[in-house]
Amino acid sequence: MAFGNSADVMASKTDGATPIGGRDAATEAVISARNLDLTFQTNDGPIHALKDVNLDINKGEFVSFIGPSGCGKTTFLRVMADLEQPTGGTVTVNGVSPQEARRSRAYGYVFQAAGLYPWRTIGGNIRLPLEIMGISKAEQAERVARVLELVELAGFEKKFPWQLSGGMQQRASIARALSFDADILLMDEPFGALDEIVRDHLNEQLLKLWARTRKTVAFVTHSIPEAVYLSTKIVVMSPRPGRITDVIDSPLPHDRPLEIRETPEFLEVAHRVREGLRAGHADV
Amino acid sequence: MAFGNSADVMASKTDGATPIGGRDAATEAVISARNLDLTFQTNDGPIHALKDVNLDINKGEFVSFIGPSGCGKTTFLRVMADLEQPTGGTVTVNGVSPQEARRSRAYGYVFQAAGLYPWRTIGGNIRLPLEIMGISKAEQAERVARVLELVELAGFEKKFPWQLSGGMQQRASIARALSFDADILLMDEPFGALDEIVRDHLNEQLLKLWARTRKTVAFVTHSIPEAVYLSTKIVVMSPRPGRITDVIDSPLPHDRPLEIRETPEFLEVAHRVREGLRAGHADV
Amino acid sequence: MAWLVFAVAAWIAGYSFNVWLSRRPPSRWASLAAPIVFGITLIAVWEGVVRGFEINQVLLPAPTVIAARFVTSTEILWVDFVQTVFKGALSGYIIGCGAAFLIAIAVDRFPFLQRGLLPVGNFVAALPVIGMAPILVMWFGFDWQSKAAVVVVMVFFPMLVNTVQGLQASDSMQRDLMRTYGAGYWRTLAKLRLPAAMPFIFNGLKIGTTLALIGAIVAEFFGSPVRGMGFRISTSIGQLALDLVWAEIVVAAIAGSAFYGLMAMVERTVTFWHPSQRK
Amino acid sequence: MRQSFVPVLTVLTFLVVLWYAAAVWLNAPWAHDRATRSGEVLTTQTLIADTWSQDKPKLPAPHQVATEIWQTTVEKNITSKRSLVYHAWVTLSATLLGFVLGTGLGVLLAIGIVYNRVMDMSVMPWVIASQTIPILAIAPMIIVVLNAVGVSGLLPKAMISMYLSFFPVVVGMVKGLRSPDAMQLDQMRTWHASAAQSFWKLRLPASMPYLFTSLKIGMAASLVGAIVGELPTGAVAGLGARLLAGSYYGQTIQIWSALLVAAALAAALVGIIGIVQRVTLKRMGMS
Amino acid sequence: DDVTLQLKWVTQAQFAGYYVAQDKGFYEEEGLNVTIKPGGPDVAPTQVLAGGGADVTVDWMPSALSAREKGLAMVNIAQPFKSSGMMLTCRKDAGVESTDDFKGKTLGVWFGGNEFPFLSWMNKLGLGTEGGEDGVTVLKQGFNVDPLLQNQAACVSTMTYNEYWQVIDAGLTPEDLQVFKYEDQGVATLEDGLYVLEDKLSDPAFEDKMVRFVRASMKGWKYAESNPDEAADIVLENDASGAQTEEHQKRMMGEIAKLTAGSNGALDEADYERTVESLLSGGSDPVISKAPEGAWTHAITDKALN
Ligand SMILES: Nc1ncnc2c1ncn2[C@@H]1O[C@H](COP(=O)(O)OP(=O)(O)OP(=O)(O)O)[C@@H](O)[C@H]1O
Ligand SMILES: Nc1ncnc2c1ncn2[C@@H]1O[C@H](COP(=O)(O)OP(=O)(O)OP(=O)(O)O)[C@@H](O)[C@H]1O
Ligand SMILES: Cc1ncc(C[n+]2csc(CCO)c2C)c(N)n1
Ligand SMILES: [Mg+2]
Ligand SMILES: [Mg+2]
Repeated sequence: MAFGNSADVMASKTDGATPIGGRDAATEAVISARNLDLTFQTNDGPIHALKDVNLDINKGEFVSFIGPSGCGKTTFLRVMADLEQPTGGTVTVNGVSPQEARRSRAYGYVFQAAGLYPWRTIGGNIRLPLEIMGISKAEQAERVARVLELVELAGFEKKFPWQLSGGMQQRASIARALSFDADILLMDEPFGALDEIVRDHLNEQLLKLWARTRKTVAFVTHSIPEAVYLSTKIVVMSPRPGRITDVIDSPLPHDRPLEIRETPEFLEVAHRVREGLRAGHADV
Repeated sequence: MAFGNSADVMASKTDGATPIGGRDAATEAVISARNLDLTFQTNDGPIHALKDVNLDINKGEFVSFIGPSGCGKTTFLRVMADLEQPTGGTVTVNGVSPQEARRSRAYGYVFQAAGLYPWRTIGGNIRLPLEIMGISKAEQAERVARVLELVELAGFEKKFPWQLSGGMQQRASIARALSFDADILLMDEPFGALDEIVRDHLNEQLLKLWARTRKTVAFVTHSIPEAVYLSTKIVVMSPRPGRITDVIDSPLPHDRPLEIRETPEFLEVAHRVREGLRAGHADV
Repeated sequence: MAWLVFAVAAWIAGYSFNVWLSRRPPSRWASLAAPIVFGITLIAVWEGVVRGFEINQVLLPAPTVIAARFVTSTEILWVDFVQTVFKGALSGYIIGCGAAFLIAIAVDRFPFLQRGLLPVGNFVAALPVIGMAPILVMWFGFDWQSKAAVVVVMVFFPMLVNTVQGLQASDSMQRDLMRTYGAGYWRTLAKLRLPAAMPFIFNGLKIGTTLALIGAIVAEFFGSPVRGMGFRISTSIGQLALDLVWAEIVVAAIAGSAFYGLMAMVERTVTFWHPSQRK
Repeated sequence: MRQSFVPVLTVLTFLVVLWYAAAVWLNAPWAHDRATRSGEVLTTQTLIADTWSQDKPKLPAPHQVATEIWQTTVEKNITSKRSLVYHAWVTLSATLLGFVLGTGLGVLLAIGIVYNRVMDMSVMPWVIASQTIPILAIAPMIIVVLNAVGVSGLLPKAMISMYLSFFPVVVGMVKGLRSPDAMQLDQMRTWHASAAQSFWKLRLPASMPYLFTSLKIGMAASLVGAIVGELPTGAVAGLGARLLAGSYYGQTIQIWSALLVAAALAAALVGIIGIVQRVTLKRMGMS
Repeated sequence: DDVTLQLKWVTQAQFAGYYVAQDKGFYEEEGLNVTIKPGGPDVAPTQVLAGGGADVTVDWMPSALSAREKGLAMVNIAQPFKSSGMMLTCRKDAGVESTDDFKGKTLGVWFGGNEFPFLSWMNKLGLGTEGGEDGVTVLKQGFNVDPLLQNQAACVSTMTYNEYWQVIDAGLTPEDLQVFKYEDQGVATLEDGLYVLEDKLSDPAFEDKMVRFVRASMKGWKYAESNPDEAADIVLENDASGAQTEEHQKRMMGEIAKLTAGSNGALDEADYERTVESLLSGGSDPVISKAPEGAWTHAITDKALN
């Protein structure tokens, strides 16, 4: 399968109502990319990290990005977060530019590695963005307690990062991104370094959290089952130049026990994602 | 499921003929561990990395080790390779001690990270063990060319490691372990850092290589599908203290296209591995 | 007054030029030009201040005076340079770094030495040169041999500590790999640990360059033949020939920076693979 | 710490034995010289006894130095001008002041280099060049010039200490302030942190291990600076003055004892920084 | 009134007169508050004077005249030392008995302005100073006599009152040594004199201060001459480095007294002329190229001593 014009694909996919919850998402685009281009200038010549990318993410959606290494997933997320400047096209977040969105602290970003500061306790790490945003001490304490509860790390507030296992560190890092209660969560392979069992567990947790808070989530992953299990929409990307080759709306129900991964519907979506990915790889 | 005495389990599993190829493997134990114990002394007190481990690996078998983080998979592999001294029990490799086996260069070891030397080219890295083993220049060149071909890196001989993608580096590291043609391959999560497609591809390649060369392979992984797809025997481990909780002989045929992963037999084995793993996690 | 205005103007001009440079996309050319412009600015400001405040030339000569003296005294400067840099500093540097390298390997081979020698070594390294120099001049005579000895003492410990640290820089996985090949100590040293130690070794070598020069010059204060940069500096101060003193200092600074730069260049070619050297 | 006790002791014993042997070897010519002039005959025993007890030996024997140190520290009132404790204190005060100034200057320069591209591009080569200037040569000029503008006493000496100690601090702190990785800096961006906030909450704490390593080197350099600085101020007091007076009168025993006390002082100061480092990093959870 | 005096060398009996004047209150009697700054091998008194770190300095005439030619107008206002204490001390066992034996030997010389008398002496003897068979090899002597003791040089520079005794203390006997006094060789130059900056002298207040200073200093010197032991004790008390010994200082004071004897503080013009002549003839690279003018004045001593 090859897609001549990703914008077309987009239109045909996202215009329909999402099958989850029945709310009309199309009218509430939170993040919207139009003809996005990003070229890095390196001494080996230019690298086209993103080319002609069009995408709308609606309020309350859980969107996964999947694609081979180097296809521009991270770059795309970084553009949304105003950590990278596109060289062409536009992105809007909540109707304003990514920079303004960043200034108004519209999103929480979870990086691939936990990236906790070793000189701060878990509590101190979660408090960090709150300190920076000038939130009062009392409220800081309250919020830290709340998000620690949420990621099931209550009681570990005083511990230093290296005293926790990798999975716990990753949860702390998610707690930090949640602490200031941004509406949009951008997550770049947050579970990449974990073993399957811990990963399953965190996936379940994340899904619950999302259902409860109705945040909009953009999620990068390498794992097909993870993408299918979590998302309402899966964006398949392919490299050189980085572009969107497929956008798949998930037909799975809102309520997803882990066992859903062995149902035929699940396997079908997974198969389609795998096909899309393989097509991208073959291109290279 | 809990196994009171892993030695019993062992006996009942490995005494039967393996279902693959019909050769009587039990008589040809290449690696054999008996009542293996390994305790690390740390300043926090002792850590029981391995406790009472019994296992036989037969000639030509492909054995996967799976288990939660810290259950002793790496440690077990390192004991086989004489990189760690057991504190109790015995291991024999080809009937002799691991040390003698190491001295006679009986195995190739692939580490979790690629671990290429940055100051040598890809070719230079692969040549390294050959230089150490005193193989003639001409033969070195020939072998390097051959293994590069094998891992599909022909043409990259003169590149430096950092000029290659992570997956290519990993393949180079595998090529290095293959270059001196040892009978036993010990591989510690060699594909951990790769994306699913590349991983699938390398899995296929590895299987082909194994079928062609009839090497004995011990393979550590975190991925259940990978373990099931590759192995003739899957060893499930559980931590604190590290021990074997299940040994599963694979009923899958020798010839395995990637699609086999969607067959009921495959899913059944995967399910059993998952159950075993979950039991180990619950223990903690 | 005019000179003071000149100084201020030079400062503003130099600064704005560098601001302009820094706003441009980075290039080799700019990274070379910026420090040069900065240096020229400093010199211009110096000239302006010395002339503006009419500072006595026996306290601080103006750069133009120094330059004039430099040009007329090249012969003396060259003789001194050969005596101090080639005979004293360079031979001491080579002996000191070489000995430190060999001992580092011995220390590395025998952990007992490492635990015993390094703490004592750190203590010895803290002995101030000013104290060592007269003693070494007494032991090794007043010619360049004693200067080389001072340099040996100065460069030895930085080099030793860095090399020992470097030899431990290879990670355990890389060393385990060598074990799986059944490689012995010397092979592992040659193929793995020395290459991995190179960034550290060059660190020691670079630190040594400036120390070598300073050591050789300082030692000449405590007795020397009638040539050498330290000799010239100490005697010229007594004769109030401050322009010659500064000319020698300029030679020292140029030689030191060039020596350092040379080492940095060799480092770049030898450790091209190190992340800090890659672009 | 404990495992290195025996090796250190062994090495020390070896050094002392070597030292005694070297004393015999180096001092023997003078003993022979004197013997021939006075027509005495030296047996091995009298030769060794002589080489270990000369008044102005080429290399004093360890016990001679030890006795001298004992006499000039413990047996002298510490306010006495002949007390090494008094001289060590004089040097120490200049060292500490210079160290504080040098650290301050070094940190400020490092901040400048990290935050200001113009400084980044232009300053570093000159910082390196500044260290190739022989300090002993310009120390008198610095002292005289500072004197001319009315600064005298402790400060000129401290300035020379500062000149030597700021360098390792700049180099270490530039590295340290740049040690946060791109991800950590990006995190700060996503929270829209100000430059000051990223400095105090990220760059500074991340640089702590580098800072302490630099401080140790800087402290040792500062002590050398203080000793150098004592010479052009008339070498009235301080360990440098002792060294100089010692070499002026050929009092090798006095030189060696001043040298060893200086090294001990350096070791103690560096040790104190080491302790502060361990405590701080432990409390920051970084050790 | 405040006066700062910069010495040429470390605190020792060489400067006893000033310390005595300080200690005995002679300066105070003249209404002066005097600060005495010790010197040392790393202190150039001329530079301190130029930098304003001192009002008056003790220096040797060759270095003062050389500074004058370099543009620093130093003026001798008093000359407490009548004769020179400089000499070359040689080991007989190195084969030096007379000036004829210098050829091919290594000689230790002080630099930093003190090498000029030596160079003019060698010039007079017709010996090159660039080494080789027919000349002498010059070594820049540090500030001690080690090169002689360690046999690295056949001769070293010494002062009658100081380094010579260090050689003796080290165990060599006067019989082992051959000394050449510059005084005897006819190449002596004027040593410790008091120098100030010329332009400052035009200020009558400063001139008056110096008059009082010289008067008190000379009183100190004469007191020291007649009470050498007490003077040595005063020096010892003022030595902050604690390195001086009583024995050495008393001996030094005895020798110093010989040099100051015969001077009332006023510069003897004949001595001055001899010094200038000797410096002008200083070999290939003479210290001064032409006879200086106004390098000394009797104005201060005339007022002080009457
Ligand atoms: N700062 C940069 N400078 C130059 N090239 C860059 C830069 N960042 C990314 N690239 C290039 O842009 C392309 C896309 O990179 P990106 O990190 O977005 O990939 P990705 O999809 O996140 O890959 P992965 O799955 O490996 O994380 C790659 O080819 C990469 O080499
Ligand atoms: N050198 C060592 N010193 C002390 N403890 C060690 C050492 N090496 C391993 N351990 C401990 O032994 C246990 C087993 O470690 P091992 O590396 O074998 O686990 P693993 O199964 O390979 O885990 P992973 O999947 O995370 O690689 C762990 O608890 C680990 O902390
Ligand atoms: C480095 C150096 N060495 C010697 C002298 C000569 N000098 C001048 S005064 C004095 C004191 C006599 O005991 C001596 C030795 C010097 N000026 N500088
Ligand atoms: Mg990425
Ligand atoms: Mg492992």
